[in-house]
Amino acid sequence: MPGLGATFGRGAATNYQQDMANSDCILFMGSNMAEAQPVGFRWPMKAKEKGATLIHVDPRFTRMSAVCDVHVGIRSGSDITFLGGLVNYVLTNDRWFHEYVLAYTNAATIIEEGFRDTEDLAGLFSGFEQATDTYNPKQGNWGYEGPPGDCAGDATPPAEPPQSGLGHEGHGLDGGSDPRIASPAPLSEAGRDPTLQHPLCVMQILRRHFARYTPDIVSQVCGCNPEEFLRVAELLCANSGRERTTMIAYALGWTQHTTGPQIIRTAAILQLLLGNPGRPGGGIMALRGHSTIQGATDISTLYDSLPGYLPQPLAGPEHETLHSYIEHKGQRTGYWSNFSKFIVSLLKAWYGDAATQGNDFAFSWLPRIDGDYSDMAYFDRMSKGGVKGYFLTGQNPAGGGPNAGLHRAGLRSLDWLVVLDWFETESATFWKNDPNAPPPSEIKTEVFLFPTAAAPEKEGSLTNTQRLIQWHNKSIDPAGDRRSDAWIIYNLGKRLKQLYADSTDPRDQPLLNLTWDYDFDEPPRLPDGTLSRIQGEPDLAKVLMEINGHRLDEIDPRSGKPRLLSSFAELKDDGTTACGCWIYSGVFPEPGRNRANERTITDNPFQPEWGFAWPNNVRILYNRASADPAGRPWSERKKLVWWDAEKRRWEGFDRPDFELTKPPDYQPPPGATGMAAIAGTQPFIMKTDGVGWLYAPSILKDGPLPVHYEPVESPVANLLYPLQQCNPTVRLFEGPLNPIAQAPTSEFPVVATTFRLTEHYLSGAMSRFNSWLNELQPAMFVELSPELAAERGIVHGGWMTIRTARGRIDARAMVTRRLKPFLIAGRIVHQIGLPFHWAFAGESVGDNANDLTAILADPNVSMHDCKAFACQVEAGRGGNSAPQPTVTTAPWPTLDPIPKTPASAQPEGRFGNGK
Amino acid sequence: MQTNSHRRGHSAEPPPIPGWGAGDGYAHTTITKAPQWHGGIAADALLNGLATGLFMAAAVSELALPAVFTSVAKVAYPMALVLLLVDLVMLVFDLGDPYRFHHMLRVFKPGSPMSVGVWCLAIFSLPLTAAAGLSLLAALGHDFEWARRIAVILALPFGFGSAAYKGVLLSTNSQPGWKDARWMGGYLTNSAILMGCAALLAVSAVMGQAQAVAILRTAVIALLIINVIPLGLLFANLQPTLARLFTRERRWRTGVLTFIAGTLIPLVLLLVGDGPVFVFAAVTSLLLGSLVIRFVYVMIPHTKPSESRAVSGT
Amino acid sequence: MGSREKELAALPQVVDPPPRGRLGAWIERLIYPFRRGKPPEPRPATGFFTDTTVCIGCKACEVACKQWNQLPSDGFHWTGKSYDNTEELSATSWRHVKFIEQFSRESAGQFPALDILPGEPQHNRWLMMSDVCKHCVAAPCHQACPTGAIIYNEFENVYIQADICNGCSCCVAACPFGVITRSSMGGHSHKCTLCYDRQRDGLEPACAKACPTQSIHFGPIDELRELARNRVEELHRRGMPGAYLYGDAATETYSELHSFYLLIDRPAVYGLPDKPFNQWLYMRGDYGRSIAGGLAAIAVLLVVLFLQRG
Amino acid sequence: MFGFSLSQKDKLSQEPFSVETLAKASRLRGATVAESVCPYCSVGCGQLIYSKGGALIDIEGDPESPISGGHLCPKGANAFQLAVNSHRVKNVLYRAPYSDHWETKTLDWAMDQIAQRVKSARDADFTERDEEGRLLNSVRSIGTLGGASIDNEENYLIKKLFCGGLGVVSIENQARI
Repeated sequence: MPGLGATFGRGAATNYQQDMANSDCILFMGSNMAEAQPVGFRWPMKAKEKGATLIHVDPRFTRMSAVCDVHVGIRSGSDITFLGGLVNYVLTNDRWFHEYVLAYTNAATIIEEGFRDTEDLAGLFSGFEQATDTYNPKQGNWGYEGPPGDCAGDATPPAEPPQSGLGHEGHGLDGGSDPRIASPAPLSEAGRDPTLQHPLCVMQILRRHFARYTPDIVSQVCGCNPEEFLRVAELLCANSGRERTTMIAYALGWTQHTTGPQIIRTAAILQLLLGNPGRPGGGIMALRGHSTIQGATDISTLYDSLPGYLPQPLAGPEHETLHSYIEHKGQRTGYWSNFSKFIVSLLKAWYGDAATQGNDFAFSWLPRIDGDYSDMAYFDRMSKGGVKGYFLTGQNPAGGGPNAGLHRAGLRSLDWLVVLDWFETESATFWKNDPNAPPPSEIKTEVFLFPTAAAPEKEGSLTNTQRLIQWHNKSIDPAGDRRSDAWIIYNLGKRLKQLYADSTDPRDQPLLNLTWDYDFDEPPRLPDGTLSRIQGEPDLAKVLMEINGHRLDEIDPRSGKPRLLSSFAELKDDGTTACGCWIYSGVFPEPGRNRANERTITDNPFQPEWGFAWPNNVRILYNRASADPAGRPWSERKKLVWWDAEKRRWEGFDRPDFELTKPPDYQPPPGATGMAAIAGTQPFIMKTDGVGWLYAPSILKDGPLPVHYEPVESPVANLLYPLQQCNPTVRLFEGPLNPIAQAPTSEFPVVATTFRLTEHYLSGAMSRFNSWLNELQPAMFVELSPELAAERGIVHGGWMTIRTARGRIDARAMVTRRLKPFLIAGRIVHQIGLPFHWAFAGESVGDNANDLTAILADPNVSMHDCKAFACQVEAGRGGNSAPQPTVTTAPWPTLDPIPKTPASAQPEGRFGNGK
Repeated sequence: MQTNSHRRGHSAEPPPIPGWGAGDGYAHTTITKAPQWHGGIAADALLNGLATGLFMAAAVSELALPAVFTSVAKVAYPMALVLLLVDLVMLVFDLGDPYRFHHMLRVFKPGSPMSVGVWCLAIFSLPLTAAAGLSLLAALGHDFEWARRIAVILALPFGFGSAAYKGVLLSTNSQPGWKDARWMGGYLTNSAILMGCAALLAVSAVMGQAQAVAILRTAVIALLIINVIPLGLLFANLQPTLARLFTRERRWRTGVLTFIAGTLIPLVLLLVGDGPVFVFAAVTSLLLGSLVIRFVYVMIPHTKPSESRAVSGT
Repeated sequence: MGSREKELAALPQVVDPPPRGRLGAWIERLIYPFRRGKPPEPRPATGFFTDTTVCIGCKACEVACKQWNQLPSDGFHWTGKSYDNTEELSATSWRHVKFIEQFSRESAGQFPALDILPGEPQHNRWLMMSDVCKHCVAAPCHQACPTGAIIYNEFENVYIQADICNGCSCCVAACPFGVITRSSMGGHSHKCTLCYDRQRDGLEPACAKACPTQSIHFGPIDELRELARNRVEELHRRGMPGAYLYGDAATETYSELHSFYLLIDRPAVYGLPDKPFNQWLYMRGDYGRSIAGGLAAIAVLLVVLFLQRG
Repeated sequence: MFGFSLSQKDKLSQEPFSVETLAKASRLRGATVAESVCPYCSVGCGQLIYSKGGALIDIEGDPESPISGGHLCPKGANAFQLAVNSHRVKNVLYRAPYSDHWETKTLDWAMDQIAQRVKSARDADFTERDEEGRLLNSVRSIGTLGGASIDNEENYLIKKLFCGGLGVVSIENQARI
């Protein structure tokens, strides 16, 4: 999330799962790790064994709360208040890590005159433009005081947000993608006040900004009581400092809010103040939902970002030419000063010889963004009939999309739809199985359902939640016409190239010149030595090599092909290097050495030879901060990397995330650029000023500091800023299919949140066709407190109806004390929890929680808010036509005897089989 | 039979389920699993007793008073054999996999009442068959009296064992009620002899063996009274479980009716007269009562405790 | 190729003899139960130790068990009993994760108690426990089995030989923990095999291997007991006085279990008998009463016979 | 004879082992094993995939993985049923406009059809510059949405073909959702 990017430089988990075992205290918030990532949760359990304290702050008492030491229930959507309260506690009680904060954050930096905080403007920052509901940081004087950075002084009209260069979990490319945002000057040049007394220095702004978040207000907004809050605050402070570290772990309970990035920002600020980032058992653990969410954002199948978090060029003069694009997107200082190398190498990787100095490396061939093409915006467009064709590659919006009803309406209004999937999911059968849709005879959409290969039937790499790239090998051939997604995309590309073969139209040149040769050199074999039966499968190792990058001007004698890059340090911007995704450089450093597929166990606890973590196989980001400014570990107990005075280089258990030979006492000369501008005491090398940002002068579109706004749909008024109910920059998608109950109403007085069950996966496409999982959680249900149940006459186990502005669903009532009413500003507010796994296709079907949710987008990454919305509940069924299973249950995966295996070794559970 | 049959498919309109938040979790759920033995086993228990009882009654009587009982015994043995075969067939088809009935003979396990029973029955059936066959031969005029005597003597201990194991099988286990039924064995074996004598009495009556009838009538009356003792003790064993499972009314009704049918009526009838009609009525009533007792007993673990106690409210 | 898992692939797999003719198969069927070889050499006794205090109720053990043994799904039935939709151990569910919600009524609508220090348990608890066959050292099911289908294998695990069982259900009636049932598919009794086939090849049982938080420990029973007792002391030190072991040692009425548990509430709450009792302690007496009842009747008969002797 | 003690030690070989029991062994012997990664969540647990004669026979955790140490969650443990599943589609299914049923089609036909669809949509809607004269070179009438469980290389190919090759702008992923 940009929340992390804006603060630390990279929008990725700072630490890795195994490191959680080294924490002295872990705060889980917006995460239900034990249920969503059970195997990852073994590391926190190890920490607990060693005496660490596990804290769970969550609206629901979950299976994780059950094993945590402390559980504090707070109302969904009040996270910033709780965290803000912690920040305030740390500041007012002087519990912050002075040396760390002074050296490694921008606490001392002075902000421009004229900046106005939400304190001064009743919930708005300076620079708000009513007309567009967006901020103009330039007008708002968000920047650092002192000479502005290179990219300043841009005065193009506000483009339609968001063109965040961040992707969902992107790098914090300073200067963001909003051309109006100035990139701050290096710290060396910006004004500083090491005494932290200057009224406009970040520390003072911070103190003023968070002064409101008192334990009392926290209690009133969150619904926990002050003692609970203070206990958490005390635990965090007591477990931070030189000797101890605290980690904060979050997941979609934070991201799926209209203030998601800002929630994460608040946590990041808290961690910087406590001095935890970059240290063992510290930092912020972002827990992703899926096997390669991280990879999908790194490689970026996101409309606004090219591989490696390079922003997709925008429509308009500033991105018309490569030069001006680099001018606007690149940076003068910090690691992003290498921007030109990344983009040129990408263009070379895509267009090969057709990309030359002469034609700007074919930069003009890249499509420009002239609006919001994010998933929700596009489906909104689709539902209004603006889209012809669509590809779904293993995605199920008809079941899992926010406001799934709108998503289905979108699919119904397509001309054609291509679905690549294993099962007949909701998105493949919306035209016949949707109980609340018009009959097929009224649905025009042409649907192609391609059966795809399962994981064991194909190879490729996945990037897990800790940026670790792991290769999975192919085990058997897929049966029938099943093919890997790669096969379908690759051969589609080949066919299209044929169709356009004789075109001379310039518009077709990108396709015709696209490098597209991934055929196997010799026919591929399966692990058992037999030849694969599949023809035309692309060699994904070649794709990974392209992603890793080559030196085009050198031939590797071993392969007779251009030499592979050993790291992105080798990249050039003169067209002599090609690289598909610069941050992945080093994953395939030499022929036949796929580091993602390396599985060597060493005695190094970081296991650096198991898979490859970007960047440069670093396992704990910004680990320079694990040593004090002089380069000595803060403490023996928390030793990670240090400056070795003899060897004159950085040493450590982990690979230092820093220039290996830059001494701690290095000070940049005036006017230094690139990495030379980063001092030896500045761990956050992706930042222009090399330090962690307590105050974010750029990147985020809804303010340099986090502010508590209520969710767009909330039964509660904003107690902190009564004049500003919800995020002023939030984007709504008006339309009959997406009504929003904005103002607090009595019509929808109950807070609803969605959640995940261990036994199911997302919309259920990968779990509701599986009888072994279905029997464990066979039906849609809703969790609610006995108090709410009594109030509405709802019976445990009986049916209940849940209504929102979008629609109504029926579900079984799970009346449990694991949910409790909250006392919000003197009045009781009820909350319910809805698992979002069910829909109308599969062995186990049920009403869909996502038929209740809305599409509305946070301004930074177009993220919806499925974690806090308003609803009404009643006893009994609402009379929906209940969906029926679309397939009959298969108790056994198969009853075929295991080949080449005697009866004595056949599975015991296939009763009567072979006996 | 299907272990989880009640859990198949989707329930459209679910019944309200009592909350699960009371904190005592599974404290009110029945832990053990019922063996799914139903009416078949009750009937089997009756047939087993009748067959072995009839044989033993005949054997004991013949050996003690050959002059009076030989002719009756010669009819009783084949009858016992038929009853036993019917019983064995029932046992086999009560198995989950009848084609594996012979696996029972794979081992002999004194610790397993079923194993003991099966072996007793198996061995018992051989001399019994011989005795029955020789009895029929005798009817055809080829009488090998000494041989039949030997067969009968050989069969006696195993016949007794076949009768004695059943109650132990039904009390040496963890089923609610059964596990407390210390006197089940005592009752079953006792009532086996009772039923046997009763059956023999009926046979004698049909054959018009006045002396045999006279003797057996006295014996049956005595046994009817004696049998009340193990029955009473068994009932005492079961009382707590029955109280948990059934309402007071139902317990009384069943109890009284079975006592009347199984003990009083036969007693009265036999005291009143000794004509075949009386005897038959008495024997039928006795068997009926005995069957009901066995049926109730077998059903105990298969009966759900009354809901109000089984669940806990939120 | 480090792990045992990978080494196995290299080992040879024996192959069944070619199928016989119809008659041959029929004869084989008759004599099969009587074929017997030399039992393997005893190995160190193995078992499970389930530490319920670290169970997160994920049910990985249930699925891992069904996957390895290829057990069928039991059908879908939402019970509303917390997250427990498996409900019971059976011929088709050899692992069963139980959920017990314990929330103080005082906390209704208000705030939970606060006098808890880190490390201390929540006042509000959600107990979870993965249940399985107890592999009793003196197992009633083993006692009851008339076919010898239920054996103690070389690991001293209680194992049902599915090729021998003929479905008499005596074991079902005998088990005081309600572990075994007879399947309608095949008609035989089934239960946890403690992954006998995996142990034979030096692998740990599927459930123990899968368990993410290592709530399920597998190993030599002596080591497990030591581990468990240390764990209990540790918990007592951390202010969990309620923690104790269930089934680690024999009682006067029941043998020790080779699958034992660390619990923090009374056994009944977890659906375990508070005081398990082995009925075979009664068997001798039951036979006695049975024989006495019979002899008494015969005695009466004899008396009558002699009295009536003309 | 009917003696019984709660701690009998002579258990073994009390009853005979059956032929099958004596031969008992795991089905993994002689299988082909491949190192893999769980396709579900983001933890990235190592999995070992066993096959025999081209059929999957078992999927379980890779004990060597420093990520998971051989452990799996219920979904990971279910990976076998996810792949070996009678509900999986085996051939290309095609639904004509306004039709109420699937038709089974050949892979080649379907590939050809979608290539045509993409071409005609692109040819019709490709825009070099918008009315303001800003450079676009984009196609806005078709898009892609990927799941976050498909491989990095597949994501790369999608982005490269659709963005770099065809000029499609709406290329999205679960990552946003």
